Amino acid sequence: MRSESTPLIELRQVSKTFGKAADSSVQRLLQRLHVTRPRPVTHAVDKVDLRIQRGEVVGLVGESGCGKSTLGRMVAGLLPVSSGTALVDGQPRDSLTPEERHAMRLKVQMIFQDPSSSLNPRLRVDRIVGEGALLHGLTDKHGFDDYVSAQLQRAGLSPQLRQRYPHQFSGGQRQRIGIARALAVQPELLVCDESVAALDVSIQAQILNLFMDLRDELGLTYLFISHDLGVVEHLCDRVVVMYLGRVVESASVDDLFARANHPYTQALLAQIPRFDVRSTRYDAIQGEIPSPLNPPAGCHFHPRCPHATARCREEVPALREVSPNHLSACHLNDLS
Amino acid sequence: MNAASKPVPSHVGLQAQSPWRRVVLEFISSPTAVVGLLVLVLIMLVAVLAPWIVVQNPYDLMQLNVLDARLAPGSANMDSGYTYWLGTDGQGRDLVSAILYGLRISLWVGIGSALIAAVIGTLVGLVSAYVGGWLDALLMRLVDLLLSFPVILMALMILAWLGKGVGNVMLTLILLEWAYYARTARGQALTESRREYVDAARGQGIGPWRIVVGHILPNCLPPLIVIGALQIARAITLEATLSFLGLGVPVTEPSLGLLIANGFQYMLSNEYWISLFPGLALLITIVAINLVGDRLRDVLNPRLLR
Amino acid sequence: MIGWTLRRLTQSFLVVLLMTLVVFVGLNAIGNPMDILVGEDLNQAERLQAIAHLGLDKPLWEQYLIFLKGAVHGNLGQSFVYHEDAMRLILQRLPATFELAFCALFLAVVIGVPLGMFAGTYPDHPLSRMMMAASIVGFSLPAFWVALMMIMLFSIKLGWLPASGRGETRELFGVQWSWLTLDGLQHLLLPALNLALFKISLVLRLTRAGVREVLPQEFVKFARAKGLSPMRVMCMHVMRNTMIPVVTVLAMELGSTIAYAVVTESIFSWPGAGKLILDSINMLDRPVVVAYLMVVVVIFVVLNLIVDGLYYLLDPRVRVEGSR
Amino acid sequence: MSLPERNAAAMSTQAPTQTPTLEVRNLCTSFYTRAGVLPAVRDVSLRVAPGRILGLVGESGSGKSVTGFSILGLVDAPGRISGGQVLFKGRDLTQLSAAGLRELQGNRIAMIFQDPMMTLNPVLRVDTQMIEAVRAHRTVSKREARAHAGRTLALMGIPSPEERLRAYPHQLSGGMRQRVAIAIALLHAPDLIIADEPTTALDVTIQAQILSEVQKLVREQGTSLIWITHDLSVVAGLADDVAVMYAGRIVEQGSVADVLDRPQHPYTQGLIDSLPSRNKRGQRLRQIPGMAPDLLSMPTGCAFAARCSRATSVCAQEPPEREIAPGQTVRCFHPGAADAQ
Repeated sequence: MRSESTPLIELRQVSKTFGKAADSSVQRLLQRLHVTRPRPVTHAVDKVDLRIQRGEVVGLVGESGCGKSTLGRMVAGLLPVSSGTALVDGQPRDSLTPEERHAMRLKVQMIFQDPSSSLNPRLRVDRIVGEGALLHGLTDKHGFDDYVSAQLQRAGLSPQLRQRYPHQFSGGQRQRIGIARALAVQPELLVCDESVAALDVSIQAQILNLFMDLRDELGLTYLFISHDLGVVEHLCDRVVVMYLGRVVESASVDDLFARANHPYTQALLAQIPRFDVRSTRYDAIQGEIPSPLNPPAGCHFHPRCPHATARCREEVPALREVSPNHLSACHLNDLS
Repeated sequence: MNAASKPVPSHVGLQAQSPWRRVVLEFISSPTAVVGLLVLVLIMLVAVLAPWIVVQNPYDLMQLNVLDARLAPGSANMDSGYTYWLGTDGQGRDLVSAILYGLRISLWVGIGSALIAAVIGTLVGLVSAYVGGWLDALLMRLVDLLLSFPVILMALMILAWLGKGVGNVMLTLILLEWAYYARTARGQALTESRREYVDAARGQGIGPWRIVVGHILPNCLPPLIVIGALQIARAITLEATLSFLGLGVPVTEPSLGLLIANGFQYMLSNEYWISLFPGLALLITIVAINLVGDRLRDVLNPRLLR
Repeated sequence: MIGWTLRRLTQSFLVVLLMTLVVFVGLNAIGNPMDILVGEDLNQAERLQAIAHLGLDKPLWEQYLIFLKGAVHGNLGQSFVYHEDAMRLILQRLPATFELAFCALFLAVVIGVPLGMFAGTYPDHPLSRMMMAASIVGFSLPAFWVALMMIMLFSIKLGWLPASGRGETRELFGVQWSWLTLDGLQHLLLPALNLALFKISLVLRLTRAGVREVLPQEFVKFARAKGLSPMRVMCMHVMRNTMIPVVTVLAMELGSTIAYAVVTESIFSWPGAGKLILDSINMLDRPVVVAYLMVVVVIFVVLNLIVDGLYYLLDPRVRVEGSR
Repeated sequence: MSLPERNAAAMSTQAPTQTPTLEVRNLCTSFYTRAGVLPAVRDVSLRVAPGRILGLVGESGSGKSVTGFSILGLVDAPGRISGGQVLFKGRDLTQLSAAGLRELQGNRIAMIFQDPMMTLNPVLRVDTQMIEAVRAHRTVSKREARAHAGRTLALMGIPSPEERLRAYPHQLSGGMRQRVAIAIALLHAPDLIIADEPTTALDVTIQAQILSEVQKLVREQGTSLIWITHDLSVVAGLADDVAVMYAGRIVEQGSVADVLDRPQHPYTQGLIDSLPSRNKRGQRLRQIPGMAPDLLSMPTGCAFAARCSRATSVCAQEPPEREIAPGQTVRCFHPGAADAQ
């Protein structure tokens, strides 16, 4: 029913806004009566297109407030989309029957950033890892211990630790428990939201190696969200760069790091501290990251862009192909 | 990321150490808390066993001998020869038995109302946090209203309408105290539901109610337990105060508050013991509860409440 | 700023309106409003005349409007016992209660805050440990029992202070105050101290917890790294942040001090509104109870406004909207 | 009152033979907690010459921040400096009285902290917090202090300083707040600045802005800078010298070129190998096995032995700090550059 080319995940013109304006008349009345305060509306994600093929590792990079975490949660089905459609295996998420949606939910699992808050401190590790699998019949009462032990083993933890509680583990070990939990429900796609950001360099390397082993062993697909371009460069096949809710560039890793097209990507790549570049002269781009509460008109990057033109200030640049499967959203491409 | 200036605490626990066991170990490490707990357990035992260990049933008017009224501590009973260790009150009640029976009422009212209020309040708090929207706003406005008025005033008003009696006192306490639990339960449930382990559970297709009860509630318990301890102490004090004002228990079955009130008139003729000893019993009970509550607050959630 | 005050005012007005509804429903739901507002000892003719006057024969919502109109003008019926207008009776007695409450709160702040600061800054100091133990006992002392013990010790045994009554008062701004005269002060001391005891330990523990929470924060370390004097670090940085929760709770505690005055006033027979309300409850003088409830509602709504106002003024994060 | 000019001689090109701004000798700082004594800093020695930048690198729990606090005398109970000397331009800070130390804090030695959200007091305006910093060491009028604050903010490249002065901290972005904190540190043109991970919580583009401003100021004013971080790449680009810390000790120290290109200590080598950019794309990273030791139960001898591929029986004793090459010291029995990959 789904041909090989159907992407595992596809987002079409997906947007997400938080704090909807007072739509019901009662709320408007209350606000006019000065009883409640109007809530500001933030446009976290703005009409994003994204396709993730099976077995691919897609990197999603951008600075704080660019909406990459929100996008990740929409892909994982934890956040409903405000507009646009999200398709899993070619089927729109919201048009599924409850049972289908239930099964669909297990296909995409999320690995979180903060090892201390992604595990329930009051539950034993074996229940944390195995509860989902048990509920969905992937294992049963008496097979439970072996199943959980196998998951922990695969994530690099010794099974005798499964009786313990999260506070008895280090940051790196807790991240492994999160991975074991995700894999226990046999997903096809792992959304990793800054999964190694909170770890030290040496522990980070161990977890990245684990991700790579799992990819080879289980043929997993990854959406790897990170602000650390070094990690993304090493791990991903394709990179999508976001700025203030919009995709500004998307290309294969080699293409992006060698021939970055969008001024923002170029600035990002220029300013990452490089290990082999000594006593660098930092020429930073000026200006603050605008607040998502009132994003600038036209291209969001124009206030900080060295090549900004009048057109950039009014017209939102479309995400177009500038070279074979290398997309970029910048008016400068129209001139060349 | 760099941890705080102090290095990461030792994480290589030997055997499975559940968070609740860790709480117990830390609780025991403070001597004053242990003393408080022992005194509290002793008082509860004594209160429960009162009818069997006491020389006289203070609430059975037949056994009271008016001639023995207002006897100083240590004086003997007229006929059966047992001594009134702490003296007798205005109606000839042996103060020791009266205090023990009074403790029964105080503990029953205090703990009973706190527990029932806790259940109601937590339920309301969780539902309000989970449903959200206008129901949440409505409930929380009601809670804020209830909490902005001092309990004793509301109690006075309600008792003025409902009339006296232990049942009414308990009803009043429950009516007023559930709001504390509701506000804390809601606040805690909201903070916990924003943490990543709840998203993880949702992602694993675990049902909403199973998440609320199985995942969020256990993490909401610590602050509720701390409030519970404080509320029991306040409830006991309030019951004693209302009885002192003559609005609580009936005259024939005096609780500690009424005993103290009855003793007030005899103080001028230097018969201090009638008010002194019930007051001391009340004080020791409340101090014990507060010691335990204080330690629980430090152990369970250092930053909560004052 | 204006938006905020307007919002708070409308909310407070709604609360008062709601309370009048609750009181009115309370009146009608429990017992016959007739005997509440009119009293039983009138003969038939006077009863009919009173019913007509109070409009008890009209439909319920119209009665509510009359009740509301009456409440606004302050006449909520005559007190059976004193045969005076209930509202005026209460307003006469309020200053005595306020005096007691403010005096108690003043003691609580003057003693509680400095000790709390000390206990918070030097937690392992023996004095701090002793203060914390004392504050737990202070926190647990039943106010009424302490009052009795104080009377026994200071009045009966030592005879230093009078056991009851208010003593001389002198007028200031049209209101009788007793702290202006020595005799008045002597009378005021015991009840105020009794009322203040609980609050002192409360403020002490609150301030200590606040200091304990603020001290390890980075901006305190940064202040020290700037080379500021310890006094400056304590006052400008630690205290400013600690005082926000303390002050807001204190304003709330003023409310509960007024409420607990009921007990203290009845023991020390201090002629305040608290003693009046207790006697009225015992003597089933319902109009006074209703009037007292209305006055208390207004007081607490105003107090809540003050609390929010204080919080708004003290914490700029609330006051100045908008981030970057 | 303009900023006192620095004499040109103190420029960074000066060879480090000149008396160092700061010299730390065998510093020990421990935390005496109920659970036992935590030796956070064990026998640390380092020096910083005027106008030079020393990168202090280490992972969580390595003691790098505690070292910074110890230098400035900001270690709070239950922590205490239990040994060693901190010589600032020849004077031993550990012997100074609290008042003596306070004269230097914020004046001659300044510190910048990591979390921009909590470094500034949330309830005080920016100008209040800057004026108090100026008047702590200069008896000047408030107006003058405010003017000096404005000039320092402008120096840090902050647009419309007047408006920033009137603002409250929560109205500023993370990057802006960190610039204000740096400006406060520069109010008295200090001889030494200790920066504890100031850009870790910031985005790449904002971090780049801060790094460029700090680098410019240090070069122009000849201030010595200790930059504490866990990010090797930042140190590589910014610092002149680097010291790598592990479990409370400096395991290797020297110029950036020596230490990062020819690392002698296996831990330094392991850290560098763990960097994704130092590995072939898509290949497994060369990782350091195991975890850092728990400071409560510190192993005897070399703390890294348990995770070290070169460990032998001799590592059971404490390796001394030896000079392996001019200006490069290492604390290991088997130093040596691993076969470059």
